[in-house]
Amino acid sequence: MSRITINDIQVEVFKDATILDAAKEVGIYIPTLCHLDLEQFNIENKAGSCRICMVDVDTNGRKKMMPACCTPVEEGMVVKTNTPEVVEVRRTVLQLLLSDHPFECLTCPKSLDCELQALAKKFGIYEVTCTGKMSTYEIDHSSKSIKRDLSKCIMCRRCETVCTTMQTVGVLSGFGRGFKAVVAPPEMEPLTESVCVFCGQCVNACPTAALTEINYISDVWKAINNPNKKVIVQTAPAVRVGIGEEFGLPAGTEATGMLTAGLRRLGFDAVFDTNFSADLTIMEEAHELIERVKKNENLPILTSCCPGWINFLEFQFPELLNIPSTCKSPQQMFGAIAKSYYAEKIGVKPEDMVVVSIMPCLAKKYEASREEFIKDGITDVDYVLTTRELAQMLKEAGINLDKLKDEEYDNPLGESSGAAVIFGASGGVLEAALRTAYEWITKKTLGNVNFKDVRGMEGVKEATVDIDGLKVNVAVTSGLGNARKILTKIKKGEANYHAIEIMACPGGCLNGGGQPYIHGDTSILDKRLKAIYSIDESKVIRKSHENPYIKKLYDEFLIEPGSHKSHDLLHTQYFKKNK
Amino acid sequence: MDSNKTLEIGLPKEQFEELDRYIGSLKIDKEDERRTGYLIQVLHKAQHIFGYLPVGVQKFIAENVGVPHSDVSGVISFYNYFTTVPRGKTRISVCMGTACFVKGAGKVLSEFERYLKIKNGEVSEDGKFSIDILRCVGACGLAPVVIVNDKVYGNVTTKQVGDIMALYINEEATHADKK
Amino acid sequence: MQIKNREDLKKYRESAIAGKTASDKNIKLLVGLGTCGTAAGADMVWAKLENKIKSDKISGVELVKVGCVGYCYAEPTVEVVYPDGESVLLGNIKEDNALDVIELHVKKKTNNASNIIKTNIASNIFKNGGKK
Amino acid sequence: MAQQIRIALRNCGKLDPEKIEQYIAQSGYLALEKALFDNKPEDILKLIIDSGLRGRGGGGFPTGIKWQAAAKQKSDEKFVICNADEGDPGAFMDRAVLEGDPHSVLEAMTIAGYCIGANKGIIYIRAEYPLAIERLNVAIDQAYKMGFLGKNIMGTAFSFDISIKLGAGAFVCGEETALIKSIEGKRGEPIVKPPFPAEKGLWMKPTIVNNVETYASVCPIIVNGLEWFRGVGTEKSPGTKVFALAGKINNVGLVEVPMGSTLREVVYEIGGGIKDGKEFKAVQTGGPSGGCITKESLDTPITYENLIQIGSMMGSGGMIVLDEDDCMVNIAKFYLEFTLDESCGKCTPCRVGNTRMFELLEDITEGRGTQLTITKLETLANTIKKASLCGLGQTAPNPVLSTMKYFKHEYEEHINNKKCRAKVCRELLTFEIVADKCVGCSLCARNCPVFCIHGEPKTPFVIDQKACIKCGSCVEKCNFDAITVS
Repeated sequence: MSRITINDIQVEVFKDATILDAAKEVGIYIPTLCHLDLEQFNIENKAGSCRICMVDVDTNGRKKMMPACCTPVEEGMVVKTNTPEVVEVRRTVLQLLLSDHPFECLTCPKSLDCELQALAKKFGIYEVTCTGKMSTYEIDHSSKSIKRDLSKCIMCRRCETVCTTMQTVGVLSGFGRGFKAVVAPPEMEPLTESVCVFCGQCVNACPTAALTEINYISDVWKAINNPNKKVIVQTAPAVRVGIGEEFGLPAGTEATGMLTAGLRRLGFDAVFDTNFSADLTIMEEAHELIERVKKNENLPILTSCCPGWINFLEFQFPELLNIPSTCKSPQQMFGAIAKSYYAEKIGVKPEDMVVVSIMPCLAKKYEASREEFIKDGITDVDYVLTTRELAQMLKEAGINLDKLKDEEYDNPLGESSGAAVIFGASGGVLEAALRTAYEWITKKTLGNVNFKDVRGMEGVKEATVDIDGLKVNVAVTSGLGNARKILTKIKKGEANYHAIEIMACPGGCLNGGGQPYIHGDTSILDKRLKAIYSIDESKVIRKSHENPYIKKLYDEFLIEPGSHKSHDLLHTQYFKKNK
Repeated sequence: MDSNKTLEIGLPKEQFEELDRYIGSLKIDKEDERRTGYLIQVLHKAQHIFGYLPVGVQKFIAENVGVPHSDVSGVISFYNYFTTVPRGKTRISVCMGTACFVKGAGKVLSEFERYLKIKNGEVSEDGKFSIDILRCVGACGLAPVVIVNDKVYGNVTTKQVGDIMALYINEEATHADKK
Repeated sequence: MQIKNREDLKKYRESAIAGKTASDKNIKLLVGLGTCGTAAGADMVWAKLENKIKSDKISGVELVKVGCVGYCYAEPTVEVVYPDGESVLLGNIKEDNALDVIELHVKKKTNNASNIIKTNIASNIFKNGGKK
Repeated sequence: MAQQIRIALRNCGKLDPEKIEQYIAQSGYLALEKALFDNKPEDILKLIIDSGLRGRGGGGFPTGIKWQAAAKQKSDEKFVICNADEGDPGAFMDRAVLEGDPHSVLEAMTIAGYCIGANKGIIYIRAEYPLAIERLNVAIDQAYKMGFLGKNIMGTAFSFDISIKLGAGAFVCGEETALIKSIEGKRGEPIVKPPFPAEKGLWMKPTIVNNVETYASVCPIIVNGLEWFRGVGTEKSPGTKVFALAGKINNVGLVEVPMGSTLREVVYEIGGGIKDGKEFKAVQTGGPSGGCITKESLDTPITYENLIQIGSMMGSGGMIVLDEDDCMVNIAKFYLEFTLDESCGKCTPCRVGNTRMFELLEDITEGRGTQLTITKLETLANTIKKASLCGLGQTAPNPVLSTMKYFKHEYEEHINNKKCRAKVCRELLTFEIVADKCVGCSLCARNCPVFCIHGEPKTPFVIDQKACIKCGSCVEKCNFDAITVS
């Protein structure tokens, strides 16, 4: 432990704590910008590069200004955080950042969610006294998912840290130097030319609007207002535990009913649930798992719900293309069923149906556009909006989500089990699959459906499940950096698993690239996680194969898991992508 | 070695083979976290072989050293020594160290620019000449200094620029004749 | 040779010093062949001196390649070191006056040639010549 | 008459750098012998600490203290790095040492390794120094062959390897943490200290980084003892310092003088005074991190502390002599432009702040400056100094601050009178044809790129001031000295 004094207050902190940690301990606010501490995931961007957190430090008589976010405490240190000098330096640094930042706050997608803007407000900067040449770059909207506007980049390098250190995707790196330095894909080429998997973690990390999603709101408005189209919407599991935050509800508020009501107010013809197709996914995937385990081939089976991770596989581990489950993701399964089974049921031509997804994810936007998911010009899913975009639409339409009375999903694609909702958290897919696989293999009812070993935020979770004497080794990993470790093991033949769940985003979809911004506060994720499992707990039906509408779907249409029709509609394949 | 890649970017296969041999000789362990330590020397070698570092070469290096392409590109863009576009066959480098600067290197540079009708950092349209500036070659006693390819010219005045250029223009011409 | 112990080093040093003492009996021409010197044409000067010594079979003269002496303004430089330990540093030795080195400073010992640089280096670092 | 005392340059120009026997005949490897056979590492460490040797590369940090910090660390691996990335424009002493006496550096690095318990040495050298690299390679080969490097040096238990890493043109890599990043094959962006390299350096292992001249000064201390070393120089800055004299001085070159010598001795007695009988204006020391020293300070003894006190710094020892033809605002701008070019772009104050400062200086040199420009420059300089991440940024405003302090009148002339007394800042100049001298040959008019000189043949020509772009072609072409610049 070290004792230091901050603004005349004594504080005792752990030896490896920073001045910022110590200040937090005693409730002293020090502004930060480049600093990002994703404590849950052991990822910290503390480059000390923005210099907004400068404080006066006196270490045994040696006086110097130091960045609070990355200066370790030292016994006897005397820190001042608010001297006129410190304030002056911070103001000047802020002025400098603003002098190279476009003044587009009014029209900026991050307005009111921008950390730079918030600081300017906090420092009472009403005039930019410092002006000069500005960095201007072409906006990269080459992809379906992520928009890069480097003129808004403040070189905090958070995106680089999450892309390279956390996700090990390694697309974003510092490029050039001096005033011209930016964070960019190799040779400043568009993202589509890179190995970007569109997980969107960079977007979540960006304090400004240098990285945002590609926005499809106006397309969706157009579709809704087109009288010739039947426009239906599906909502991913994690959306319901995030959307409330956008309307001032406390983090972890379960907003399923309000969400459904809100979507109906927007004018969708039917409001469905991706959870339905999550149950469907389990039917197909559990079947596939059992087949493979029985034959003891092509193991471990890897989950395939997450398009970010599938992209990662296609770029980085082409030699493992044969092991993921061939199941399409719930989003795509939903679209495929909606435009066949459902369309037929209501007598609408598939080409007259528009499927909109509300996803916590940016890779889903890309996934919807994959060639394999377009048949005869008909796409499974037409538009993908993030949780954030949906909130925007609702606000635009004057719908106060938090004031709405709960409503139910429509049928037949709205009913779901508890097993489906947990898809939104890391470990959920595997747990759901185990619930079904167990009963199918043993033909017995599973007493305790909770597989708690695979829950939680840790990067890698392992468990061995005894299914009637068959020891099934499973692993759950989230975050592509963790995935890389496991995949490398598999590649080398060092892994002894039967099934592995992989999610690109640390913690799973509840921390997806399309969720409301948490600005580094990972405790919000814990609350979303809790909410997801409490929905599961509250459900009467907690196993996918017990979902009556799923049963009906097989009875009326698909026949059985793994059937020819299932394969046609619900399964896919993977391709090597060139680095 | 991926021969498609060489074809794709139209660089000679032999050059890739040479680079491949060099990287092979380093015996890089792709799982060693210190593998990045080889990157800069490999880039030096590659630039020596190819004359510049186009994307195809970058990707080849990324693959063979075991680092992301973004790291390779990020490093190249950081260091002045590396270039991703071909330089002129004859490279004129004007030293802009302080000693040269106070002795009129700026004027010498302008004169070269005027003479060749290209700016600092550019290559002439025919690809024959390029001009760039250097930050001190440590020959301050001879300031201002100009280096053409590897030859150092000291105490260069604006009036000598034409004479120096004449040497290389003639040389170019003789080479062309021989061909 | 590989030095495997202190004794080896001692022997080697003795032989190195002996070699030096022997070569000190020659008139040594130290040609500054650092980057600056070379850029100013010291390599030409070296070649010219070497040829001359060979062709005229001048004995007792030894050419030594050395690094930068620090008199950049007078590059290329040649320092003539006589067997008695005295030396003159000559500056601005170009191809055209390279042979003067032989004529004026090897064959004769001219002390007032125009290209002699007045040096101001304390001759021995082991003496206490510093300031306090 | 002031004399040079050569410690770091003791063998430069005296022996063939490619012949190890010549080095050995001149007390070469005697220090290593003494260290390995007669002393424990801690004895040598104590000697270096007591000698008071300070880093010759810039800040003047005590070398022994740095080594001690690394020696204290417990680690399976440590590194000794030689910083030969001499990036300071106008400094070339390291090149001279490496080209003229490479073994002195190898020997000292090996001793440093022995002191701190390291077995690996790396020389990080600029790719722009091909000859130095070649000679280092020769020297390293020889040292390995003879057993001064490698396993069990001279039969002792101590082993030490040295390899060379090439830089690739980035001034900021002279900063030790950036240099380490560069050796690791990364972008040379400095990182926040602490932790210092002595604790967590190359590959997170304890590492010392010293520059060439520092290493070149080590062996004589061990051979001759600390009394001898402390006998040269001053109490707080013992020993000598090599300076690279360049610019408007007669005897451009390298000089090594005792610390505490005055600038007057260096410039006038050793450097031979100002070229072409012009008037001395200032000496810029410390390169882009330093400042200028004026006539008034010519008799100040040169020590680390004194230079900082007068707003400059020792730096690596580049001394650029300026005369009446140099505009101090323009010189400040030159250095700032250098910093801009060489800034890594990592931290805000350096990346954006220096750009803004440069723009303000441009305003002044191009006639747009006001008093507010000066105020803004001061505010920015203050923040950049305090808030930049590394030494490059923290010292970047120095050339501006120092010229503003000592040559305020030049700034004011630029701002208030729109005049540049050195006639350097083009936008502030007026070109006029003196009617009496002009013979009306029309040569100037024909060479004017914007055709703004008019007149009838054989009568005096006139420059249209509004159209003139102040390129100076007319002055250069005129054979009759008929065009004045003011």
